[in-house]
Amino acid sequence: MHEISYQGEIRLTRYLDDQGVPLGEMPKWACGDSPWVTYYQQMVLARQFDTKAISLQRTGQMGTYASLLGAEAIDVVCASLMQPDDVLVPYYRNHAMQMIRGMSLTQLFLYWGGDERGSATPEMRRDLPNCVPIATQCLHACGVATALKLRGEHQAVLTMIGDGGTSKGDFLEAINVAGAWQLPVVFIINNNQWAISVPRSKQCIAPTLAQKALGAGIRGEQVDGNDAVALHEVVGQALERARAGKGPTLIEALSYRLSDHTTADDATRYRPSDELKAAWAREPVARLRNWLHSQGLWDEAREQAWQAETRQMIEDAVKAYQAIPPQTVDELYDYVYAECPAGLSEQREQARIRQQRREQGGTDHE
Amino acid sequence: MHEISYQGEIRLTRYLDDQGVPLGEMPKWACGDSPWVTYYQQMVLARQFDTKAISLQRTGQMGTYASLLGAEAIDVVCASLMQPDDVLVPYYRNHAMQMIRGMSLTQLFLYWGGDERGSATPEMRRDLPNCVPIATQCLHACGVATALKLRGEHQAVLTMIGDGGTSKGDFLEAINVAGAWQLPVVFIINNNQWAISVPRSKQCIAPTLAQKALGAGIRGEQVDGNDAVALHEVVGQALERARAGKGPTLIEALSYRLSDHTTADDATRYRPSDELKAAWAREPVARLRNWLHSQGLWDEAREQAWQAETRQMIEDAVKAYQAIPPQTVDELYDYVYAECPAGLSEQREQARIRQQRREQGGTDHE
Amino acid sequence: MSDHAITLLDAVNLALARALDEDPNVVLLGEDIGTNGGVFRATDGLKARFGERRVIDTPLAETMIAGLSVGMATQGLRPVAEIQFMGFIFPTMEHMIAHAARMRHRTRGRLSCPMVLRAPFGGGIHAPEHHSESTETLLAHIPGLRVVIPSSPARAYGLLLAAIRCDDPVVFLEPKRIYRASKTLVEDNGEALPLDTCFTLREGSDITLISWGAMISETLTAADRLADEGISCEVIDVATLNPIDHATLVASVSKTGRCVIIHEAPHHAGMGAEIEATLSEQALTYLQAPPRRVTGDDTIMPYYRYEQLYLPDVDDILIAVRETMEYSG
Amino acid sequence: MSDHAITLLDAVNLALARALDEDPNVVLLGEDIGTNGGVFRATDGLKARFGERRVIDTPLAETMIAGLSVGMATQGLRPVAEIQFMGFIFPTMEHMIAHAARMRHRTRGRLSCPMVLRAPFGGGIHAPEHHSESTETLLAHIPGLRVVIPSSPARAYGLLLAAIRCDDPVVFLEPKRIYRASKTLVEDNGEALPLDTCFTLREGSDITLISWGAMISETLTAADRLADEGISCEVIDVATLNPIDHATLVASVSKTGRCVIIHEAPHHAGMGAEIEATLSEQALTYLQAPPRRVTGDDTIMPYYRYEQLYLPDVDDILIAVRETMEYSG
Ligand SMILES: Cc1ncc(C[n+]2csc(CCOP(=O)(O)OP(=O)(O)O)c2C)c(N)n1
Ligand SMILES: Cc1ncc(C[n+]2csc(CCOP(=O)(O)OP(=O)(O)O)c2C)c(N)n1
Ligand SMILES: [Mg+2]
Ligand SMILES: [Mg+2]
Repeated sequence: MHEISYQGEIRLTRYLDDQGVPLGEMPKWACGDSPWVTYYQQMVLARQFDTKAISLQRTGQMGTYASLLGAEAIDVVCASLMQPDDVLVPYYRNHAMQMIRGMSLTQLFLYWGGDERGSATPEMRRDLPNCVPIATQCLHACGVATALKLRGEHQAVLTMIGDGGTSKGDFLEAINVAGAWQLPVVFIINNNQWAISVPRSKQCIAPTLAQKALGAGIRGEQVDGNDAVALHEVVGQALERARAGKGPTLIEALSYRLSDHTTADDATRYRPSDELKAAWAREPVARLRNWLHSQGLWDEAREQAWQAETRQMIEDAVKAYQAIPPQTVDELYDYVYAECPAGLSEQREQARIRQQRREQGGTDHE
Repeated sequence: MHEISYQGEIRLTRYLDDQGVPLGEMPKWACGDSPWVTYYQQMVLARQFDTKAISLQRTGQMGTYASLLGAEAIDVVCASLMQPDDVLVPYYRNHAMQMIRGMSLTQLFLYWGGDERGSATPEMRRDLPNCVPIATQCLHACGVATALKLRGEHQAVLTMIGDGGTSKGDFLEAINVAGAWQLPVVFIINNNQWAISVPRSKQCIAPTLAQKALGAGIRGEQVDGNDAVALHEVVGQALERARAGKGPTLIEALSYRLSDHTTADDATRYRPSDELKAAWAREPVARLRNWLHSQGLWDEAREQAWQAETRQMIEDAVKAYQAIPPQTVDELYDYVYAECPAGLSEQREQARIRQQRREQGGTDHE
Repeated sequence: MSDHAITLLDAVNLALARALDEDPNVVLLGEDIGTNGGVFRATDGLKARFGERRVIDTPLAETMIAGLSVGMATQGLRPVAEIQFMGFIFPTMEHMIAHAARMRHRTRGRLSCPMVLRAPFGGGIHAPEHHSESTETLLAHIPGLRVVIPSSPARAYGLLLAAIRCDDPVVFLEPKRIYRASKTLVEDNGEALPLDTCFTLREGSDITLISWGAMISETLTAADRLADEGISCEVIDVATLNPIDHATLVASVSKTGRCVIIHEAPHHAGMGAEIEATLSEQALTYLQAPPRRVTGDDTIMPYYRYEQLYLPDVDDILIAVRETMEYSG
Repeated sequence: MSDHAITLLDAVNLALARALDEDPNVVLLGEDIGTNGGVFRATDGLKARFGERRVIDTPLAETMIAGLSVGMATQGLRPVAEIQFMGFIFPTMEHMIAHAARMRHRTRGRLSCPMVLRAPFGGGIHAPEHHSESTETLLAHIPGLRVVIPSSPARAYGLLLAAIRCDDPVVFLEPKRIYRASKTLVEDNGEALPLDTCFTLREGSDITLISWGAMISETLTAADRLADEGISCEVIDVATLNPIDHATLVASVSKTGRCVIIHEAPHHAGMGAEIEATLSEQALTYLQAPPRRVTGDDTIMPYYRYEQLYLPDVDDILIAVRETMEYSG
């Protein structure tokens, strides 16, 4: 004898089609220029930052860099909807979020330039630094949310992960405990269809990644990650639910990684070029611009002006980045522990001597 | 604009009510004495083994032991439906499965008596040894299933895990890859409602554990784990699907841990006694006996005879267990590597000398 | 205020209670630590006293326990997580190594990770497989972590308080073989012990015996027996394996000229090696005999019926010491 | 059949191809090892040649990669798993320690676990954070595992073949800094190298330099420079960190009376300690000067812009050797 003991479903939200044309009558809250023009401006800034970062890497002025090309809408909408005292637990592709959360462009270049001070400034508040080991950030986000909840504070925590990362235990354990403890956390999957060279289809046979939420007993949904309007609704509601103590949400934002995985990668080795071409036709920046144009909220003149303005901001940031003096050798030792232990102090002393020696041209010149 | 992008559901199967009375007309395949009488006999044997193992532990003749009280139906039905060349990847509570798969009672006592030789005999075929680190066995099962699949063999792999274990990444990663690769594996959750002192409700907020399958995109279902008939149908179908190359299944078998967690545990510290009492009223052995009685397939005389027979088998096994001479000190060294490396050989030599010294009463008597 | 004789396990409980009491940021989490009070009862009574928001039973997932603790600690809490047995600590390693150990360093002090990861370790209690290992070296090798091991009720109390108050992540390993071995007077005075100093348990002039955790018992017993034979042993409890107080060890061996290091963990690349290496670097000319290690062998910890074949014992120490004393070039 | 000059990376590829070719039980698995050929191209072309059933892209989960490999190996396959960078190896540790290392022992030889876990390791290539660490000691401390590190194209080829054919679980760590550093002739003759013997790369009489992996380059360069100064260095590549060939090291240092051990991993409780400790136990009377370690410091591996501040260099070795040579009691 059989009975149904559980039923669940996943919903997908879209408002704008691939070209930015409304799919139906737009909701009232979508009318007017706010926040859409600001979103658009931030997205343009993010894309310009990205272009510059890649060119700094190509010219040897910065290290390996993970491009956010194609994820501008997700990053910008998520960060913009966060309140200052919400906490961001980013992964390594969230530069635009970090920008909006208060990190200067200079700091971002500094981090990607291989300098720990890029994660050090007070503008980052209690936000966590970039997370490189896949999926671990999801558990940190739950820990942060636990801290907020235990203290009776009503902020939300937002964290992001890639499609590939959803296969790793940390993510799955995180959504489970978020459910069990009803934590104020929003998980965003940036499903950009690729984990380096491994396509989404090879990570998981389920038709959506959002349905992993069902296994954890939490709310899960899909959203068009190139559609700023849809993102605004879905992410905004999730953040509000979290702040109101109504528990966690898992949001799968459907996007596409328009770049190589990082500057160290060559996607032409494994990715069909027509797939990439098709994805460009759906990309988030042009889509939002078209919609703004169609409503008379943006025009070519404003575009030109904003492009010039952001270009200048970025040039200034690059200059500031390049002017930052290197760390001293002491900084390699001073933050390992709250107080430098005896043995490490001795090593620091030796390192200072070594550094002097090196600056003087090495042992042969002694 | 919202559309539904995924829908999923979980089904629960039951045939017998708590007292063993059919919940409706029984299916044709359930008629007759086979396999039900054999199942019942095995379940009685399992319970007797359990009683003896606990008493051996209590009297200092065996170490910490994990009782299977309450899981007899799950273990017996699963193992009985496996073919000899299917592979079992057990956890630490699957003594009855191992028995049916060919391990002698003596071997079982040997393992729980703290002796590695308990996992050593050829009767265990390619089955894996007991798995103590929670949930890791689920990935091993996927590895075994991968081996079978790559070789084009058509066996199934069956593995079991507790309700608590479903929170650990290994299990979640395992069901995901089982789906992605469509592996011939059956995952059984023995949901006995407790993970030591932590109740099922604290592991996960989802109403069923079976729905974790939905997140992985695989088939998931619930079954009454005290109902041998329901188990027979659900597990049998899953094993057949696996062997036919139709992919993995996750089965949540609802049971109750009628014992302490292990002999080292004292469940009265944390578990309400009325809950335990209520669970005894649903237990699998009496339920199956009642059903067999009602069909005239079992009676008091057969019961007495079988109880006596199993008691004798177990007494014989205990004697055989107690007669096994201890391992030599060499056996601590000989299996670490395929060939004993130089340094370890030296340590073995020293260990032999030490052992002689100890047998002669220690250093003071030298 | 307890000042009656208590076990090492009681002392852990006492320090946890003290810490919960004095600092609202202290939160305990782990498997079965709530109503059950932990499988060894280290947290017995604490949920009843401090409530389930301070003493939290987690879902069964060690990676999660570590990851949650990291996140909590970045926000100013002081999570004290229990791993039920050290044999189940491995899933925590990515979070301990890649995150806990580095949070302060990566953010140049903007954030820190003041968490404690407690776990009982070592053999000798007839436990099932994977419940008796000693892998302290794996954690001691990691820059940014502290690894602390008490060997008496008083040191358990003082070191655990220090670990919880410390602004660094600390792995606190409890020698479960001596959890209930003896009772001594411990005053619940809230005084922490230093995390950067070895404890010289007995002064001596002929040889230095260096150990930690449960093996301190065998080491002290051996020292007693050797005293009867006229051999004067200095006994040092290392207690903090990282950062380690090499200065005390080097000074002692420079004085005695001989040493035996005793630990339960496997020999190869164990902590004994680090200590011997440092002695050979810094006290070579004082060494009157080769240093010796009395350790577990490089084999798998046996199932409980054979664990005595693995564990070093008093005789092993006696023989090593006597041979070292008799050594002549 | 290739016998032209190839890089260490090519040699890894060549050995993998040879192993896939000669034994149908060999299966490669890992992240991005298929069409992409691995992020370093170690598996380049292998999927095209051997098919996607032999060269398998996995979902992104290292615990899973290790756990699958354990299960596969118990059934007679010889999985060769790639972990993309050693900084991501930690999630594999529970499976490597609690299962891979013990499968043979726990079942008294009924089952075994002939798997290889490959990972590039070490700094010096300007990689992002967590991509430059050296944590070989964590694995070398585990009984039942083998830890193997090549330092030249020929040794990469011969040792990797040996690792794959070995019936034990082997962690094979590839020094990525020298992946493409130089090309040498490697004959694809299918000949494995021994897994229990150090490689004496250069004989000498004054001092023994002991190292492995990428640091062998600096060590050999230092030996050249020291030869010019009239100091004769014996250079030994340890290659197999567990089980380790202590005999060769002890014999060499007994001959030269002096030694410097060079590794990139942190100093504290690193493999250098094990080697020094054994030397002090077994060659104490031969030591004419304290042994020395030239290693990474006990700090976090810096982000790439500062990694040269961390990495030991030729000068560090020169100074340590000169000081050791000048030492007088
Ligand atoms: C634990 C771990 N394993 C492997 C890597 C190497 N790695 C970095 S990014 C990446 C792919 C991630 O793909 P996805 O999760 O889809 O995120 P995306 O980069 O596409 O945004 C891999 C394998 C890592 N950083 N951490
Ligand atoms: C990785 C790991 N963590 C912790 C333990 C200790 N432990 C053994 S059994 C158990 C509870 C398991 O509960 P569940 O999964 O429900 O299985 P059950 O024992 O109830 O069948 C725990 C925490 C372990 N064996 N392995
Ligand atoms: Mg992706
Ligand atoms: Mg359970």
